[in-house]
Amino acid sequence: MADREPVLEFRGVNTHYGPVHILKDVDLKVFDGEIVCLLGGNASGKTTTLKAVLGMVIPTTGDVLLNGEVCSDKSTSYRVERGVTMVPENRRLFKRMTVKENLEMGTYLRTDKENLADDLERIFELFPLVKERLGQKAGTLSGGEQQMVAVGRALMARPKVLLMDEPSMGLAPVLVAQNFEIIEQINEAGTTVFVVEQNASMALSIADRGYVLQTGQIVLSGTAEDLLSNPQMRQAYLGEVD
Amino acid sequence: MKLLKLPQQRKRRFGFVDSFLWAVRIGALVFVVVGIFGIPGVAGGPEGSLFKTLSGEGVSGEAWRDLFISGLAQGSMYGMIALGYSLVYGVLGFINFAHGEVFMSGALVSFFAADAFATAGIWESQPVLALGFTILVAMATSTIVAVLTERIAYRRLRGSPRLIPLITSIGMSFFIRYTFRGLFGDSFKTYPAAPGVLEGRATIFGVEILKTQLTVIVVTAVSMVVLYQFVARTRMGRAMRAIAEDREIAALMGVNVDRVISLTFAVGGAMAGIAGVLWALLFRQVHFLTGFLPGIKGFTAAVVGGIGNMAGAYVGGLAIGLVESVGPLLVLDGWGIPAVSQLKDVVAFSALVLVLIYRPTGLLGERLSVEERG
Amino acid sequence: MSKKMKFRHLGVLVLVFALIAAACGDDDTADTTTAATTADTTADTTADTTADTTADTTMAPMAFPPEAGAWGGVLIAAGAPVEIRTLQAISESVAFLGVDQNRGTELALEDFGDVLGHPVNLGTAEDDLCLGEGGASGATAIAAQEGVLGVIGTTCSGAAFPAIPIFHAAGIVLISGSNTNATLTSDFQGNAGENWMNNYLRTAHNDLIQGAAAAIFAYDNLGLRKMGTIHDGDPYTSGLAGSFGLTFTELGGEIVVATSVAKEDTNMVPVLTEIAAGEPDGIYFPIFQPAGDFIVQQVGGISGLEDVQMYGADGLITPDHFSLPETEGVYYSGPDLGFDANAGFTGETYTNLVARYEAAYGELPTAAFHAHTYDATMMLLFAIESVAVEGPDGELWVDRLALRDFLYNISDFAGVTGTLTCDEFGDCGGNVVSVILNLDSDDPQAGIGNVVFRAGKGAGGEVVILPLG
Amino acid sequence: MNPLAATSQDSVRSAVKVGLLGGLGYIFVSAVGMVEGLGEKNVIDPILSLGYLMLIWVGLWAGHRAGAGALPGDGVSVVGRVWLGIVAGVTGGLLASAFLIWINTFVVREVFTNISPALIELLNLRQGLGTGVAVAIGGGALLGGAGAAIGTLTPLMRRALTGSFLWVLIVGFLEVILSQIFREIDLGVFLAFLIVGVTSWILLRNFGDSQRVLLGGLLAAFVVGVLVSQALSEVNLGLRFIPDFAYINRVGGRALTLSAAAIVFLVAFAATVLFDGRRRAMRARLAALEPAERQKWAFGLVGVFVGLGVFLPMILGSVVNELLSTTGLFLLMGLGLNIVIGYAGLLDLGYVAFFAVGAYTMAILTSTSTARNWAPELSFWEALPFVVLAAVVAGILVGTPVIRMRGDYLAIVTLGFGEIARILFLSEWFSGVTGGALGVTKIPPIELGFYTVKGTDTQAVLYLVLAFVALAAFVSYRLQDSRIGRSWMAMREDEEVAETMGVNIVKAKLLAFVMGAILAGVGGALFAVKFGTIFPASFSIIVSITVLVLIIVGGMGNIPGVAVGALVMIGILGGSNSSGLLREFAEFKLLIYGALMLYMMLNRPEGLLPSKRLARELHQEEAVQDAWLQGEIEQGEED
Amino acid sequence: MSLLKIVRLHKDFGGVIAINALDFHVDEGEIVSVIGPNGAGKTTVFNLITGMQAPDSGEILFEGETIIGLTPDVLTGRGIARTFQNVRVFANMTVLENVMVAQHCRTSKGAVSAIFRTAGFRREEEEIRERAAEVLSFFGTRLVGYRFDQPAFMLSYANRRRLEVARAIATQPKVVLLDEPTAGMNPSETREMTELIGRLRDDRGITVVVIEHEMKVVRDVSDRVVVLDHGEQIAEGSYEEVTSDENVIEAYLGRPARAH
Repeated sequence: MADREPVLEFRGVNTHYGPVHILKDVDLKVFDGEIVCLLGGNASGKTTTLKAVLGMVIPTTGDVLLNGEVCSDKSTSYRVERGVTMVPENRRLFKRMTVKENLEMGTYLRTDKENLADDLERIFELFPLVKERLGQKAGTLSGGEQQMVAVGRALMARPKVLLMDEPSMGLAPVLVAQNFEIIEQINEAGTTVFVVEQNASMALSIADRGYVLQTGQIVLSGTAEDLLSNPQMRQAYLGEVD
Repeated sequence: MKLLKLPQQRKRRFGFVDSFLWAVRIGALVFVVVGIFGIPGVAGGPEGSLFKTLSGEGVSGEAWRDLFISGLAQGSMYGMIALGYSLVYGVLGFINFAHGEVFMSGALVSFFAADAFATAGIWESQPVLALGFTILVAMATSTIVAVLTERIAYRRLRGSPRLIPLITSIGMSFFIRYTFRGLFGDSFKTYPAAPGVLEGRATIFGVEILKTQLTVIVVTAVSMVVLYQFVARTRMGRAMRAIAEDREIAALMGVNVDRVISLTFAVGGAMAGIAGVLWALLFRQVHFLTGFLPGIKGFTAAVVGGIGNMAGAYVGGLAIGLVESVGPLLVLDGWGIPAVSQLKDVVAFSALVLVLIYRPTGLLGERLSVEERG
Repeated sequence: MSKKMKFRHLGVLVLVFALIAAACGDDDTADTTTAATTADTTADTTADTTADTTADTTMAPMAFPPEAGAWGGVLIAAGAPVEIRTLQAISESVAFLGVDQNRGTELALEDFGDVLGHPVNLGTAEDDLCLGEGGASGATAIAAQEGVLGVIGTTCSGAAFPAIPIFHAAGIVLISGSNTNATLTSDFQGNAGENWMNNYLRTAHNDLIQGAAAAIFAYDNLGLRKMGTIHDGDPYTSGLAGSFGLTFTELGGEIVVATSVAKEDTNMVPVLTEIAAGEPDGIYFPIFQPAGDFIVQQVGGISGLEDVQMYGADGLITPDHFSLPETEGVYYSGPDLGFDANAGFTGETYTNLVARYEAAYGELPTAAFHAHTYDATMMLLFAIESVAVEGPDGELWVDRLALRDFLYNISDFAGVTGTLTCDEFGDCGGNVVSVILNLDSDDPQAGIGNVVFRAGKGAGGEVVILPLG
Repeated sequence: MNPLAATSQDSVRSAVKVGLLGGLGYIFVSAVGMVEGLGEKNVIDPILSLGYLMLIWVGLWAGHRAGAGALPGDGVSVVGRVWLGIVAGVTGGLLASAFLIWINTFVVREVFTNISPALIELLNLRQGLGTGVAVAIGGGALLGGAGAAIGTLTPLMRRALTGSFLWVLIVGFLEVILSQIFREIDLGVFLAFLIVGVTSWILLRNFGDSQRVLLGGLLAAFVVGVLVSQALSEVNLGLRFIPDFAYINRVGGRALTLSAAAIVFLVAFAATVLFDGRRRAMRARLAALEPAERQKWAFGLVGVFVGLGVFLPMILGSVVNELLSTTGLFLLMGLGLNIVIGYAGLLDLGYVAFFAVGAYTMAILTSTSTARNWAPELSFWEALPFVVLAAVVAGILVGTPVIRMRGDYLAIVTLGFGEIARILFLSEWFSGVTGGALGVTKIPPIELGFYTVKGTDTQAVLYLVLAFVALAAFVSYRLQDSRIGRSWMAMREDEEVAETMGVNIVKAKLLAFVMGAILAGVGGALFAVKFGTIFPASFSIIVSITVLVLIIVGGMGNIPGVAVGALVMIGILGGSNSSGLLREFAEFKLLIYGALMLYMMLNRPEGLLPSKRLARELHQEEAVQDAWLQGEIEQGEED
Repeated sequence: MSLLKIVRLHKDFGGVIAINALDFHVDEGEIVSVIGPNGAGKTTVFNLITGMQAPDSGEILFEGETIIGLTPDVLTGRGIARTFQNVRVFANMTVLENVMVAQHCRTSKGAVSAIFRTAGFRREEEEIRERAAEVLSFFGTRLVGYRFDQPAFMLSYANRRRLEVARAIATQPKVVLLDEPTAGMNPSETREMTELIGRLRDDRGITVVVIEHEMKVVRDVSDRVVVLDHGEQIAEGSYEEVTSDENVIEAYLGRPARAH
């Protein structure tokens, strides 16, 4: 694996929030085609990590690399243009816009307008339901449908890396399951996925590899199997009492 | 039936507030109806303005027409100003009280262009060119003032509690107003009279309209349509709407939030600039206080129409313009109230209160930014 | 004395320090400022003398200064200035009125020159804000200053109400060139106005005269029978429209609509339509700019008002307004301004005064009342000079009550606005009202001078028509 | 050696930027007319006029900023910083020169009215363009350097220097007031001050623990003070030689003499240097006290201040008293609005309506004018209950329709109500009752039985206003810290949740409106009596805004904050309808107002004297950081 | 008798049906869980019960009386309290104040007694304070001591949830509605909260209705489970009954393997 270039890489990233040291020497790599999950409890630094990937937080030291390019102090739109995009927690669609407009927002920075129709088709293949709802205001969709549009919107940007923020947060079990299925599907279609999740067992069930973040530090990392069988992991994050 | 249902109004047991509001609603309705039609058969009571017109002693039919049209013209300009409030409110969620001054700045600075044209004789010989250029000057000035305002003051305040940008905008309003007073003096700047082609009346669909008023109505309507298309159809327009809904997610889509917010201010400013020249065309006098009252009325219009809603701003503007033009004579005069024109702001603000009592989110409904939804 | 000496020594010491400080600044600054004003010489002398003479007064043994009257008196040291102040509306929308009057005062000072060898100091101009609040705080600030003998102001009657008692308590006379509210003096029937106090005088006319005279002109001369009136919510315009209406009705005419606009209004179509409904022959609109401008500009577009006679008042008698083409054929009532040929106390003619005004301030007079204020100032200075008692060492002693009494007894005082005689309630102005007609908007000054009617106060307070010119 | 060599390019660049800003500042104050408008008022005769002061200020500021802008990593020396200041000054000077050349070459007065020949003369120092340019650049360099140099001093020296300079300006500026105070101060008040001061000092030192002794002693001292002040009120202390020495009387206004200026400067400087350590030690000692102990001290100090404060109006003179009573009226409104906005979170922009209702009710019921013979001629005290009643009714009338409206809707609707009220008071329609545009005159003074408080008696009015302010502050305090205050707060935070916690929103909101209306109404009643006449023009929308601004600038939700806000915005700057201490700035008052508001909101949004709560709210992030550092938040991240 | 009974309740938002002919009841002393997919109308039911929204038709009975049209504050007085899905503590008020406010409807002293600080007022304030402290101590040491005077925004996420529950308890309710009380909590915090919900009933005798997605919590606390989908009740019964219901698996649980 070492000879492969990671699409997303953190090299000794430290971030500060005022005087507070949040991320502490975080190193992580996400390779092309993988599903990697970042696990951690509340306030472990997960959100900050995502913000650092997207350029909403600039590391005080260390570098964030996208496709091998150092992007530490680049703007969000610069990074989005280079293939990073996120499905936010709680979907957060533009509720007053139609589904179509929502999907179009995903292509905001793209210049290859001629391929848009194809991409739209691809989304419809993935989520046939979305096609039926195209002219409807996003706010009127059900929770499951909204989730599809949110993912579709992200995919319209043709991301190299798709960030998923807490895909299981506050969702019914059936939707959680659906969400993770979608992630697998997308991944199979060739997109690298970086999942940030509190629900460790769920995330590890689909991921190739995982990192565990605790108070800003990576405390564990490894393949999904290794992590699932790690006793420390089982107790702290999988909620097993013994 | 459905129409009668008050949106988002909770159905409650009939409490004090409900009885009060119903009393206001019914009272207002009775007041308006009696003011217009009078109480037939009751001698000595209110006569009713319409009745007076029919009996030939009140306001003549032509006068009603004039009132209506001048209200429309006035309202069009309120609408243009309201748009600036509405756009900013939609995107940033606060009342930009300095918007009235943005309007004033365009009107005031473009005076110097108009004056120069008039002195050079171009105002008469090439009215379209001169007027167009004057409007450009006004738009440029207002746009610059609006964008600078955002850059200097509001950008640093994003995300602070709502009272802070509000007070900042009041401060900004004072600052701009008195800076302009300092720079250009406090005298009234008298615009050259509308060029010859715009003198007198034109007949549209059999209705005689002063050409200046017609110009105002047409120019605003066209501007509004163009702007609406811009926001509805273009990529930038979509970005604006996206930011209005959820700034963070819009940024995530690659939208440059700062630039689009600047653009929003610019658009609002440009519209205010156009309104400034139109205002000067109609009323011909501008000075540093010109922005104050139209600013407040513009904001009122934005709320009446449904704040954050572009079409609402325009509709609200027309409504306020009409109400304050026609309202006093139509409703109050019928009651035999003296000096009704003095009360036109009372009528306008009462209309605002009534609209909000009947429809708490304005005529066309509000479109709030993400902060609002809380 | 020794204490003072100590201070002197210290003073010398710190002067050295201060000079160093000054040197650090720019030499030019210091030099030019002092060179340009003659103040430095006076300043130096007063610095030396003020302290001494004050010390003298406390120990003064004999006839000078004389015993003070009930209101006290003011001792002015040799070379020290005579203190008078102004309290006018100099900010916001009515600034054009107050600033105009302050200029009148400045010109009067220039013409009068020193009072018995003492310069006259105006101090900081106070702002009456055209409100009671401004009048009160300005009056308080002035009354707190030592030795102020008289005040020229206020611009607005509303500001005068609370200001007068404050000045009264301090024994200061207040002379206004533009208050016209009737209750400040009298009703001309021998009854004191409600708000009259005996330290107040004015050179402006009384509302009662203008309203009545304007109505007589409208009824008799113009033959108007049905009038609409418009005021703008200002006490002045409201009072004027009211008294116009009163007389007009008495004469047999009818006020079909008495209405009002707001000062900030721009769209006058509704108000004009309201008036049009009454089908008047004429509209009396004694209001200010810009509302007055909007009215004349928009009246042409109102059906039913095409032939109506427009009739404004002094608030609009400005070159700005008169240069609007729409004002051609409009009449304006106001204080008599036909005093071009009049010569004031010092012999200065009004024509000359206007020329100097324009030269000094870069524009023509922005309002009509500078002349009245010029006269008011002149009257005050003359009175001070008349009642002042000169001391042995060049001091002056002015008894406040004597000053007041002198002013109240002034008669046949030559002013640029005419001959001034103060009545027992402080009305000093000629109370001559004129009506002018603007014929040519290209020559506003000619319009302002085009008097078509003059009226004044008769012996019994009634209006008497005066010959033109 | 180039002293700039040690500085990075960034520092130089930022110095140039600051310099350009300074240049713009020069152009701005010149073009809006401040330099010329204030040019006549000399602060120190004959070297310093206010107009030049504005320019000097700009230069010092730019230099200071440029010097302070040196990057910390640069290790910039004092000389380096001064050089940066000079760079900024010269840059600004160059920009200013460009402006000078422009206005000297072209006549721009047609457009820019304040760029008058007189201004050009002033800027050129009456010596022609060459001098103007030279002075702009040279002076810029000098001031820039000086500004930066000030920044390199020790904090104490810096404070002493700027503070002393400020004192000179203040003493120069307050010529009228200080002269009056020195002239009129009588022996009685002086002794009373002395008695209360000395007694309380002794008491606090020796009996700080015993509240009873402290209170008794203070009271006794106070009573003695009052007796002495009354007994000796006619005996002048004879201090008039001080203003006679300090100020020079010249045509155009009195100004501080050079020697007096130097004395003030030296005294202030020496005082700062000598007493700074002691003051800090005192503060440290106070801070180190136990809370209970500190409370006792606070209690004692409050007693002393109240005791001394009671004698203050006897000393301050009519001008300050007048200013303070106007301030007090606005403070009354501020306290009321503070309840409505600060506690209950209801953004009311039409607050002046209640003030007007109070003023008109009082005026109509008491006026002795013959114009309103139909109305009763009650006394102030008889009319006061009706004022309160009218305010309550008005509060309910305005409050009820807006109960269900949110923030900004509330703002515009209340603003509308404010305008409606003013226009109705002004209207012909109601002119029979309200007098229309002619207002109400002849409102009689207040009879206290033993004394008549006339509007012209500034001292008595001030005492009366202060009494009402104290009452209002007391009521506010009590309400804030009660079940009702808490329900308001909850409502302000989250209306819906407050309702589900059992708060009756209708009642809570109406109560807030009504309390606010009562305070404003009483303020209005005092206003009517103080001026004796009222006109609708006094109740314009700008008054509402002024009150809102003063509570926000002062510190919303905090009663002392509101008081400070009122002092600064009304007392010192002057409100929309009143002049403040800085009368010379009257023409630029609102410009300064605007600039100050901008500055405050951008840099200190919580106000001058914020409530803890508001400060926390506005600096939540910092508080959370602190909490994190102290381990208060367990795993602690902001999400 | 049912403490809370909902009969044929209906609510739509501009044509979108949120609650459709919903029937369910809660008996005194029960802990009832309400589960269902997102957008199924669970929170709407809470809003309707607490008077924050009004139903279009149907009936809600509390202790046998209709409560339709009553305002939330009145209902709080009757004994219905709730928490919110997206934690709505009064962020700028202190922990203690948050809980003190909640006793608003259990106290009565008005403005006049507050201004004059009457004896009755002081006594009542003291009681409010004591009760607040008592309620906060329900969470062990997590919300007591120095935290009393800390603004709520300084609390961690889990503590804010706890404070919300404390605030609800402080209204002295008969029934408390908890909206996703464990959302965003880690496993150990979730366990603690689960235990707490049990104690609410056992120690304090409060009936509890809880909306929850975490099936482990549902399993551990519920006496009865109600399942909603598209505003309708699709199943009701014990945890075991419900989780084996085909409709529930289809609409909510998905593949059984996913539900732990």
